[in-house]
Amino acid sequence: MKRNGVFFWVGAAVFLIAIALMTKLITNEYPFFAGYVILQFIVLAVAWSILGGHAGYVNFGTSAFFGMGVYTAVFLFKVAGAPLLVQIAAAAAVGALMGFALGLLTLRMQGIFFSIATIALTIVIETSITNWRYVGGAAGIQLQRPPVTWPFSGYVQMLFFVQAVLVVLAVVVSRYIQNSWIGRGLQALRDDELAAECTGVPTLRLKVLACVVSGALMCAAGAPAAMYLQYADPSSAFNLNYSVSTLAMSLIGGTAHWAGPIVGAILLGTTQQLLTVTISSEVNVLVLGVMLVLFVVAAPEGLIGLLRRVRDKRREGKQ
Amino acid sequence: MFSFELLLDAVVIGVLLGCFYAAVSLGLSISFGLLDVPHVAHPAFLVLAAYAVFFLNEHYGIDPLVAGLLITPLFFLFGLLAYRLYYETFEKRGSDAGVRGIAFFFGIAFIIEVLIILQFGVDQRSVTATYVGKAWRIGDMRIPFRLIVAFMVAAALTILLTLYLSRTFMGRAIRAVAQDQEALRLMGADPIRIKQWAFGIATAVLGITGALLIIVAPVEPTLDRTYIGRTFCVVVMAGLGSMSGTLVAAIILGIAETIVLTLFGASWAPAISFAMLLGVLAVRPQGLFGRRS
Amino acid sequence: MERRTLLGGTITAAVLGLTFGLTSAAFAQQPPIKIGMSMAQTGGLAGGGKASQLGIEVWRDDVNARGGLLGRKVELIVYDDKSSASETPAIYSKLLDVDKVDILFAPYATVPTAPLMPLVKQRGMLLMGNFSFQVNSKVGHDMWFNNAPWGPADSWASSFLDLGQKAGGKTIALLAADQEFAQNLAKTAREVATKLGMKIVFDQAYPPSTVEFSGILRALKAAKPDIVYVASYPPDSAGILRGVNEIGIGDNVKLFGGGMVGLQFGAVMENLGSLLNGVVNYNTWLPEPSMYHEGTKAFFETYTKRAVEAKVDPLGYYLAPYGYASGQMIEQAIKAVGSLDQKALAKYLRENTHKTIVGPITFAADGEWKESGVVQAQFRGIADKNMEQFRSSGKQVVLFPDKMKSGTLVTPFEAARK
Amino acid sequence: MTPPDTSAPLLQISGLTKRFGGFTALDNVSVDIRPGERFGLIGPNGSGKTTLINCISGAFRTEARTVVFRGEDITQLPAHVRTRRGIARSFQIPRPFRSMTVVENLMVALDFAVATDPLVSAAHRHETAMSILSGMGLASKADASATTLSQVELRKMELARAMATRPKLLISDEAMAGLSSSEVDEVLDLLMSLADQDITVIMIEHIMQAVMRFSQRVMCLDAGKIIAIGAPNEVMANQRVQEAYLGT
Repeated sequence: MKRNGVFFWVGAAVFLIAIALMTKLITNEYPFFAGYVILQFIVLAVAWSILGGHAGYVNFGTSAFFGMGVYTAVFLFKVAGAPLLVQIAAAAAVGALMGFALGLLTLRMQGIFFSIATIALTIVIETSITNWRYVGGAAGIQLQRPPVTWPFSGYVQMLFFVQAVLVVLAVVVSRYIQNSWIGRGLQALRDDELAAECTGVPTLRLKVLACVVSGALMCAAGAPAAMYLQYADPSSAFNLNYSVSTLAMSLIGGTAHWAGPIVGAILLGTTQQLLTVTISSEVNVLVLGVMLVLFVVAAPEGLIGLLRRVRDKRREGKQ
Repeated sequence: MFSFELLLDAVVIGVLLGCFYAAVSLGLSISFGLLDVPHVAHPAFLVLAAYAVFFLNEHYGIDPLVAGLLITPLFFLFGLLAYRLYYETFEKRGSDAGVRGIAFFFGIAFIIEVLIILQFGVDQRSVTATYVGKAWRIGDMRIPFRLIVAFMVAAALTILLTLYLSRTFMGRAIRAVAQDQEALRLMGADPIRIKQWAFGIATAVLGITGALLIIVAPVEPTLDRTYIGRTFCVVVMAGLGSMSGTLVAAIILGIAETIVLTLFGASWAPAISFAMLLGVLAVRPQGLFGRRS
Repeated sequence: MERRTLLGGTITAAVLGLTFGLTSAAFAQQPPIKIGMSMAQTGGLAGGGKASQLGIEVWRDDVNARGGLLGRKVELIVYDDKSSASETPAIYSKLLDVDKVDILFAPYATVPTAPLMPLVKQRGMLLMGNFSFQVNSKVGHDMWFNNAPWGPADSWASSFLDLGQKAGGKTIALLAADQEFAQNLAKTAREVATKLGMKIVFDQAYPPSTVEFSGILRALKAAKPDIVYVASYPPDSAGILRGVNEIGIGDNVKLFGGGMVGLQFGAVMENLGSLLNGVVNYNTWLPEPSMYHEGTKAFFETYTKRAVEAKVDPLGYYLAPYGYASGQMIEQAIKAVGSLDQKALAKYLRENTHKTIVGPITFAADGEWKESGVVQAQFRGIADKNMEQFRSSGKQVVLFPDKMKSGTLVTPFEAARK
Repeated sequence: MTPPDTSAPLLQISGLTKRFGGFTALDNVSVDIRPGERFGLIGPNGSGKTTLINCISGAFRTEARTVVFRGEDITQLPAHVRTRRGIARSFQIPRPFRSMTVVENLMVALDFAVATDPLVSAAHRHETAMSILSGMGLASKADASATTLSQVELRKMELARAMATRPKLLISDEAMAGLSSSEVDEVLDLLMSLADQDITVIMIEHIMQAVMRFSQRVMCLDAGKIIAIGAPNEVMANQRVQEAYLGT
């Protein structure tokens, strides 16, 4: 465990340093644009898995959290020209509040009912934003970035780095949860909520905690998108695509380990970015569909599950 | 703007629209409500049926309702096949089919969308029939024939399915399988075969309701996405697996939507129906006419 | 151990994923002139996007047949933006930084265009817009040129409301989809109506997923307006016209239509058939004699042939000729300037009048057309299920602007429907 | 919190009634359980035994002061707090945490139910779990997945998990159902040994020999009412008890 811990922190530091170096060394902006999107999906998938993987509550409302993150940023920017970090922090707070409300829903709803409730929640929130003229309503709103701050050479580079920090933050949180008593408690309640409760697990409190953490991270991941696009409209910000892609990434990577969603997000996110600039047609959607079907049928535990199975087999072979 | 006539009008239109919602949700009420299959591809199947009807109408001039009936046996077989695939990959392997089942059906839905685009292009399509585009006058009120057709089909389907599920041996077996698979196995029936049959029926119903879909409004390949929320909303609000409940819940939804659309801020309409769903889920998780306590 | 390798893998994969595009640019050969754009191939805008793209492709083939530009071949690089705003920044960055395109065309419609305005401005690139609406008003990019004939922001609504006022209309009802384009139209209509002293008796935004319009139309009818201004999208346009046909709209109504998107697309028009009669709607190009210019006829001959194979709009009046015109303008600018210098090209485009198949185009300072080229036309004598009828003149009578007028308004609306 | 007087009852049920819709599952049930007692609970199917347990352990809520544990009204407490106060249970149909190994199942209890002392390291908790498992004869299965256990092992693991919460009161819900007679004896011995460790045990059981051998006192429920309570022999001899059993 300890050695793993050292490796993890070294790895995280190396990752951030590499990202920081990239923003200095690479002059071509495209890697930052495309990379930003992939990083954003890593945060979403990791955050989703805290609730969906550990606790087994399938949240279809990723787009609701993402969109609220976008619009929190839009609102703060419009009302006070708030800087990026304030936008993200505020979005996290809003996400935590939404997560808290969602957590209370788990009191009465489980399984597919919970999922359907999250769809309903998404539509209610999207409609409310659509009707809110101050942030542009259905017509959308154009924003103009403030000048970039030192030490970054461009705003996109800065957003890229900020999103990478969010990735590390999300992974640290997710890893901590998995390895701590919280993770064990969530796993127990996913397996059997009544048995968990009767073994002393405060199920409601843990579920609310998972919802709050997951929601805060998803909202935070959405906040920089306002400055990334410099434009926001409800149908793009609350796009069903965020919910489905996040779910697909988590499942393809596997939710049994914190690294699963990362692997899934990188794989699917990179594939989608690549397809956008290669095949670039409706076949794009087809690939997502086929990948989803193939993975849930052939690798039900995701890539992480496949790796584990291979490893176990090899171990058995050695013995 | 408020007037009694408008309210009455909204209620009448709402009831008819509700019947349409009921018709497109009935299949899901069986597949999800009774069989617990998280069938998010249900609306995609529905749109597929609508395109099949369009094809028959466009090329052979067949009346859409007749075309809907014609493709029903095909969709029945399609349903048998789809369930078999779902069963082999998920139910047979045991627990935790939920999330992956949903992802599986999302995948299927996307594949169907793309196949439709490749075959028919992205333009919206509609059908011609004598009852499309005309209305029935009662005094000052005019009711589109399309909606009357939807109403009649929904009523007929609800009655037929209710009778089927309560009067026939197979129907009773389907309801039994929803409640207690073990008991059924002890009685010597194969629950898998029964569920497969039921899924076949749920999909067959889509043949005729797909025709309704394209009669009521034009269709386009990604239309299924707007219907995911609506159909699940109806089925959950009704309480799982109740056919008459589905009709009533859909009508409530239709009335609420139309009243908001007609008399209050139209742009709030989607929020109203889904806020209602949230309310129902919070107060009565088993739905308005639920079978489970 | 397992964790370390996973994280290591994560980083490698991320870095690999991000740099894959860098290498491909290094192999660029002696170049054709590359024109880059995104265009919706999937999602709600795909129908328009594909037709528009075909128009541009016809121009590319024409110009290449004439020997290209500056002695170089013209090549198009097109990516799918999925009709969404969130895809275009990355795509245009790829076009600029990896594909190193020489000229940028904007994607079809406002939503995908909006996020790239700041990017393009920052890079100092010329951007040839494609039917977006007032997307440059806040950004103020001086190298933006919209191919769409919208002209000044309010000209659209005022053309329709002028017609209404001349026909004796005093009250107006606004029905608009709760989406970006329709809301912008409704906003200008509100302003213009106030300016003209009209009373707004009904003003509703319906949600994009609306299935049945009977209810809302009844409410509209109850408000007894003289003019009904509708800003809608293709699926709703059909639903609204059906509803109007079924439950009527009242005898007061003198003018119905205005901003209905979809009534320009062949498939939609064919489906609606006789339901279209009487509707006065905006348009960009119609087969009326006054709208033919040099090359227009030849363009449509080629387009019609290729549209069938490509499964796109067989008529293609709305977007395709303007896609071709975008190409023509760039062609003229490059020929005149003799280089691909963006500033020089922009200067030329801003200061000259350009001959295109949709007529002469002159730009105002904000990059929109100096004068609106939007026509308002009334559908007349349309039969059901017949695509070919729309190819002949007289089916859509131009009422506005006066210089292109090919008929007079038939009122009231109920009478014009027969 | 003052330590409870040993002569005072550990658990007091007074006037407990539980209705589901129109159906009365428990009708005015009152009984006191003394510390260290081995208490048998019998009754035909549907007589309210499991409902009673659910009311004690917190799965169902009841009216105030109907359930008093160690002198405190616990009716308003959620189940996990009751577990921390010292009420543990097993389930009629075993409910293991399927995605975990046997020892991890116990770790859940140690992580959550026992007052967390930050100084007690994870390694120490693991040792505790192992010692409980060896006491149950499950040490060899510690790292096996819970899904691979046999029926009797599952039963034992559930008891072990319950024990890991350090209960004052253990409720065993038909822990012997479906076991062979030698396995019944094994589990029974386990329960007896728990009772020796000063743990009060309420045992629900259909196997009468087991109830007779185990219990110091037996209570019989029928249709939600207590029809007999007292020494095992007396209750078995009670005519209403015999009727209730024969009648079903």
